[in-house]
Amino acid sequence: MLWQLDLVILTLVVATAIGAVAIKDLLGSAILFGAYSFMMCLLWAIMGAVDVAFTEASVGAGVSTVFFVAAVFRTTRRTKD
Amino acid sequence: MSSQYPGLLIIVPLLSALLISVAGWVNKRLCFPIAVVGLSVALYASIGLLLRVLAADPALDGGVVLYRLGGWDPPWGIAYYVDRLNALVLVVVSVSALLNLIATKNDVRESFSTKIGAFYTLYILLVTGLLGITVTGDAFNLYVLLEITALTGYGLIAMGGEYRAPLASLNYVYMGTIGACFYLLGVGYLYMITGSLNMADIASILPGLYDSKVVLAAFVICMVGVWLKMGFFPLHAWLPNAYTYAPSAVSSLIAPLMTKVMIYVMIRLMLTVFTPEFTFSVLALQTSVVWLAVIAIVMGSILALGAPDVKKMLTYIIVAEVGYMVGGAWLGNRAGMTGSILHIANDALMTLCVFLAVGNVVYRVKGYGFDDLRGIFVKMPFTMIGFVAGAFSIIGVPPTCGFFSKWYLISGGIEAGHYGFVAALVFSSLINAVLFFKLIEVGYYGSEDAHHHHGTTPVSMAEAPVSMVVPLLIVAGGLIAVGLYTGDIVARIIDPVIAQTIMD
Amino acid sequence: MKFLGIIVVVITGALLVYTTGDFPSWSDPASPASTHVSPHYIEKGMHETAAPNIVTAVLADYRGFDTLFETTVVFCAGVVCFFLLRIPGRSPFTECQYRHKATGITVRVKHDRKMSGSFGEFERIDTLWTPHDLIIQTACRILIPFIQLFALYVIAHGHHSPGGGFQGGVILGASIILLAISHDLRTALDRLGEKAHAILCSVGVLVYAGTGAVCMVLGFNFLDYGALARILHVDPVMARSHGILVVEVGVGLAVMAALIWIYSNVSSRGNYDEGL
Amino acid sequence: MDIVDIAVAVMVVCGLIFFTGGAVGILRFPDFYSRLHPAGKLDTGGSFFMLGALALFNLEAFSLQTLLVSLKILLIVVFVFLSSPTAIHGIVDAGVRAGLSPWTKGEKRR
Amino acid sequence: MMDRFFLYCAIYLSFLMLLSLYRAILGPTVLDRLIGANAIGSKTAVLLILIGLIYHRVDMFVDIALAYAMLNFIAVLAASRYFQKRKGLFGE
Amino acid sequence: MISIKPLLAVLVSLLVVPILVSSRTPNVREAWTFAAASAKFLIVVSMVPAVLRGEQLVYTVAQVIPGAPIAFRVDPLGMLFALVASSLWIVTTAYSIGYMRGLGEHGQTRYFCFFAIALSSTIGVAFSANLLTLYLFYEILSLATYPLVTHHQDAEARVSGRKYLVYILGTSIGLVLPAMLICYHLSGTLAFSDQGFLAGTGPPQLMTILLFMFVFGFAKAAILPFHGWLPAAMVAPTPVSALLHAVAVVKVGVFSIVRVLTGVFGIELLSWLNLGTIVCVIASCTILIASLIALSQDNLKRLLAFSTIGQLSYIILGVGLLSPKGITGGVLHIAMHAFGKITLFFCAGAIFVATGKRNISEMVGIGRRMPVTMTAFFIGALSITGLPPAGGFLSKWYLGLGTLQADQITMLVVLLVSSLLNAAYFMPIVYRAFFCPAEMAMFENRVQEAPAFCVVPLVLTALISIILLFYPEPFFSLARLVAQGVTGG
Amino acid sequence: MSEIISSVVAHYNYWIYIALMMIGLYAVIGKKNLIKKIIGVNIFQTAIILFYVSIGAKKGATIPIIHHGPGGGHHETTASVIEASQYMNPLPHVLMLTAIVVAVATLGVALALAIKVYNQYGTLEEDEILSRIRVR
Repeated sequence: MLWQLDLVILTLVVATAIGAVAIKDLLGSAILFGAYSFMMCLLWAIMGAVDVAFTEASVGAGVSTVFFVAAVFRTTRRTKD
Repeated sequence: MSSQYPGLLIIVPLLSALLISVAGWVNKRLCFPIAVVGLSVALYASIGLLLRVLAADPALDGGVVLYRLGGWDPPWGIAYYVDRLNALVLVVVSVSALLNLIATKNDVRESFSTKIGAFYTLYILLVTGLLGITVTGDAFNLYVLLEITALTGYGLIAMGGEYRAPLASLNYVYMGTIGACFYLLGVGYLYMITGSLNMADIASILPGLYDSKVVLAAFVICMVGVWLKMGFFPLHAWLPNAYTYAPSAVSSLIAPLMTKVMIYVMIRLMLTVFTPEFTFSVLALQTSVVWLAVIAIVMGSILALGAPDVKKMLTYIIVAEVGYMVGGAWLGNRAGMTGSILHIANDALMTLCVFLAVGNVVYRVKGYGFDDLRGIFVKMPFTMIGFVAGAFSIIGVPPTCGFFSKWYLISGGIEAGHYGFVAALVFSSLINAVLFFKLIEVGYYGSEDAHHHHGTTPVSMAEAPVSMVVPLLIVAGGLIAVGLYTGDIVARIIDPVIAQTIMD
Repeated sequence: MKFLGIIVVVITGALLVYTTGDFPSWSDPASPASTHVSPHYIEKGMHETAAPNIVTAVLADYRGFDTLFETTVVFCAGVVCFFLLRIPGRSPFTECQYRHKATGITVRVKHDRKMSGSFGEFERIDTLWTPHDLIIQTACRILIPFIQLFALYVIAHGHHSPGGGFQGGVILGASIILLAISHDLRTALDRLGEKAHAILCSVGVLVYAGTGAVCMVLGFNFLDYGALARILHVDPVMARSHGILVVEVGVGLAVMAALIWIYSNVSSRGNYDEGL
Repeated sequence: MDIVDIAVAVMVVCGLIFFTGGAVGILRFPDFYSRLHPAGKLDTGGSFFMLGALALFNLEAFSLQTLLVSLKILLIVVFVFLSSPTAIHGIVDAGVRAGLSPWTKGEKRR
Repeated sequence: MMDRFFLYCAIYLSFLMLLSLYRAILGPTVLDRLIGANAIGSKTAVLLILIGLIYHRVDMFVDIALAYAMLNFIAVLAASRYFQKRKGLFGE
Repeated sequence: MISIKPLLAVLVSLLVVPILVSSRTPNVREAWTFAAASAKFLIVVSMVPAVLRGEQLVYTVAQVIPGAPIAFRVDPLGMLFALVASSLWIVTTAYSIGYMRGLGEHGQTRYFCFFAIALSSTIGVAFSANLLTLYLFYEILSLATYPLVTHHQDAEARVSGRKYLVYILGTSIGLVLPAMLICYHLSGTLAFSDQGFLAGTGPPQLMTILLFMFVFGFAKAAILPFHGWLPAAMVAPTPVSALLHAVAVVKVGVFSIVRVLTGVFGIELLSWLNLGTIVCVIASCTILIASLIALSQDNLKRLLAFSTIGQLSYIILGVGLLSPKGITGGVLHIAMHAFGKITLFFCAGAIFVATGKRNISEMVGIGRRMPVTMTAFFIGALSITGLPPAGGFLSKWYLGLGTLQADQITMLVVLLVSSLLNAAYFMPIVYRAFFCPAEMAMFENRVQEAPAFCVVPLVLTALISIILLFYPEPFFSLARLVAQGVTGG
Repeated sequence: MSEIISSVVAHYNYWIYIALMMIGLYAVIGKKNLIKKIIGVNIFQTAIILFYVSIGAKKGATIPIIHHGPGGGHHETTASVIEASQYMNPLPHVLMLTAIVVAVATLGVALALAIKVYNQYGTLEEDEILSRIRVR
């Protein structure tokens, strides 16, 4: 129950999400998406959902970003928007 | 044993899917038999359940079979609720899936030779998901099963070998995921306001909360999610491409069942979770939704007229049919709801019939453009008998079953005084007639150059294999049989379902 | 499309914000969500399942059926990725070059025939060969065993601390993915081949579903681990605890294998030749 | 306010200073290679100080369990020391292979 | 007392994350973003332990942080691998 | 009285379809068709005594919708129609064999199968106990006749097939189905009863709308302006035109309208709301316009088609008069017109088989070469025009009496004028066939009568046409029973 | 002041979840790049997870793992009475574990599909793909 921290991280999360969607480079998007899931992990931890935080940590750090990078590697980084 | 039917219903297909996955790496020839066994057990269990539910006394325990998974009591654990409504849908799903499995055996063996294990695994998992959605009594469990069907569906659709299939499937991924998420969000709202996930439990808590904005939002969000998943008109954009470019063995599974099961979910939400009282009197959405359905029907029919090939045309007809069912359910009277529920079963069967027939044609002719159908009646007479039966059912020619559900839908529209809906139904029947007779004409007349007096140039017969034709003809016969037993189905299965709720 | 998107988003967002007015306030202990079903889990969970981590207890026991299908979803994803991307058969290169690591002798092998026996001593060099990076490889070689050990700990210790089958499985999978990234996909696949992880994936789910089916065979409902008491000769509560453990192991296996499966298909575009 | 608490506070503040330096460095340094320096060194150092302080604080109520936890925190430190340089190395390698030339004085900031 | 101290530390750290995030979002090249993300990652691990201390349940949070520290660099390695495979920094 | 006979009568020709499909030689196939036709006729005949005694045979097949099961009921009106249809099937079968073999048509198996299905549904319409069952068989008939109409599968057939479907299906789905549902919604039942079931259920405006929906909805009755399909459908082989467009299809349309007027609305309601007059006006317009168009036709079959359009409206006119005599006459006209018109069609077909000619202008002097055929044609024409010694006289007579009884002198004038017109378009044909100078005859010596399979049926029907004037039983009794039943007297 | 803060805090999480969800939705509808859309879908899913976890938060409660004796393992050693208000609501956490897993699975499938699309058309931009289809 750390509402002060909660507020700050929530703001960060929104900033990261906007960044991930707005960046005109898919690899950058993928990396920012990784950062986004770090933030989310923190957020779950703050709200006391340790298991969710653990899952998000392992998935976000270990797997989903790697998948994204792999997919971008196999396709293209170019994007118009 | 009979108390374990609901368990068997899901577990045996699931286990068989896993075994198929292993068998695909060990011995590919085992895949098909295991799949058949799995679905047969599911069919057996669903018929057993239907009989049990019919035998149950509605006055005693609500005519509901309850199965507690993990042995925990409902609000805490997950439970299956089987009443007449989902027993009916269960039978329809398992019958269609089994028949389609058998009918498409040759096709699958030829188009997916190296990945046959994976194909059947996904196929059975898809059916498992559909059965689970139908049978579950837990709002969140439904979401998980929804995702199973969706994921397997994405994979199966994209594997068509069609040029546009992956893109269509990817669009389906976006829309399907958003739809499922909306549903999940709605469940979250419900959970927030009631503290429960069990449908029956939610239904018992909700009546005190009808004036809360959250309940309203939950309902609307759930509906939007479900509509997205079923391809209700403004949200249908993903559906035609996805169903068209799927391989024929898959489109004849997904097209009949996926949307119908989603409509079942909608009706379940409307009748069981939110009571009809809430749906129709507290909310002021009724008329607008029916008008939306009218637009869906009209637009679906018009788009079908402009479709470039047979499968696209059929998928737009599905869009229109979804409009039928949504509109019928939202008319807010007994006849409309009866028609809607009846149409779930009927539409599943007739869509299956038509798609199986198209699958047979594709198997032989290797194409589904209108030109590929020239002279098809001579080439594949039995397939076309099935196709024509399905087409008549979709048009609504008695005594095929499509007529009777349309009957109930129209009489619901008249009863509700919603003549726009009635007109839309009639209009769409006419358009369907035009569409199908266009096809029949093409198939009947053969090639253009045969203008001379005594008919067409001779075309040699090239019927699909027996294993593909027989299931098709069974379904075609089933259309008429179901039509003739409409009275029984309505009186014994559908009426009690609606009677449990306060709807007249 | 952008304009339409903005309109849809603004309208939906405004409607949703409008409804938040009636929400119970954040972290209110008296909100319905915290007072109806969940107190039962908190107060009885420990006594009924002997798992102090209530989340694990609910996940694997009370709502074990959800979790079964959650695992199936992962399995599904693996199968779908395989189904979509895998290009069966040999790689398109008819000729491959191998270099003996110790001596530097280059061997040409036709038709991608596997080097028999001491494959580890050779490494493949061809157009797809990736640069040999000593620092990363060494660091990863040191780290990977620890990661795997930790993953096993997470699976086994799911009753008492956060974690469990899924998290452990992800970490296990990630360790192998790390191997594939730091070395080469082929190296990772030499450790855990395609057939192995494909079968392991379904075996993982089978362990889970099989546990439930065993309960069913014993005359209880599906997934009612209390039934295992007869086999394990413990009291039903401990049987539930053990049942949870078995199930978590199944989840871990399935998730690990599925993630490797997805990764190897996605990163190699299905020909299993060269990873990221 | 015993001695351990003070030590912990001092270490934490040290760690925060490191982190601040790292953050400012990442923000302000002119080019990619120079930014690697604060990212690699200061962040690692900051992690070391912070985690060490927290491990120490955790040991205040000494028991077998807290010792275990503290050891785990130290294990994290070990991991950070192993993995952070590796990661930075990977990034440098990538930059070099991507053909990014180092910044020289007088150039525009990148 | 210490709780409050740790809380302010955590808020300060998240402020530092904001600075790194600036680099991650605006960094001219992908590798700059990568550095930013990496910096965020290293702070996250510390923050997790801090939160655990504030909750007085650090034994539960330490596993998460450990897993985090182990896995954090996989993504960075993967992204850097992208360039090692002879793909350019800009465009293809 | 519950009896399975009506169901059997419907099913017997359906059951023979698989046998027809699987039969190897034409002879076997045709033998089976004959057998089915005879069996059907026998079953229908066996029910006549009971119907004449005033009993009704009832059989319920399936309870599909509450108040509207799929059920059969044999009453005098249905009996009359079934008797006509089933007896003429036998004759037509014989004729078809001659015609199809004579021209060496393709797809004969298909032809006989759909013929059997069409007959089944015709009997089904005749025996249906409620509107739903009637609609069911009506639709099946529409669909089963499509392959027959388009039998030649050429461009012309394609166009007329389209026209056929658009008219028939469009009106039945677009008008009859909603009208039926509105009826169901109003009264909760669809079962025909002698007095109708709509009385007192809705406002008069709605009743009028319903009436229009039904009368125009059953487009098989070819009431203007929904007549366009009938001349177009004449591209079909002649036996098809003969049976289906003189007997089955169009008569089903008329029969359905009669059924709806008497069994759904009821005479009382119609006369109370003065709807009978509306029906009469519609019918008389159709009669006059169709006869005028027929005058200008050169193609014999097209002429017959327009004649049919006019004659059908006589029946509706008779019922629309709402007087017992008028109803008797109208109902009797179903039988009389059927025998007369089928004779004419047979003749047209026989001429086509023998000479390959279709147009009237090419038939000058044909009576010399084909005396039997043209004599039969003459008798048929007499019957249609309503002159003795053919059966048509009887029904026209009763129709005339009906107009007097109903005090509708205008309608009597219409009748007389149209009879004159009938004579005006038929008699020149006969005259030119027989009495034109020999030098103008366009035929050489080798033209002679069509094959026996063609000639015998048309002689038979011509004879029956004559016999019916002198011994109109059982049709006359049935028609009287109908009139008694619906007017309650 | 504190009232304003508390009223903001009472709904802040919910507003942010809506904001995230709308970002995701916008990415799905408005962006043309297929992988951007996948990112949008994922953000959408995490927004919903955020919503659920926010439901589960409880003031004055600790994480939902029951304090048990240092020996750990046997349930006999537990404190005899467990108050529901001491621990957070575990149910949303359980649900969201499942949701995260589903999200990962969907991500994998979507990426596989995107690769397949790229193999076929050589681009990831939706408008370019459509123009290529039209040319064909």
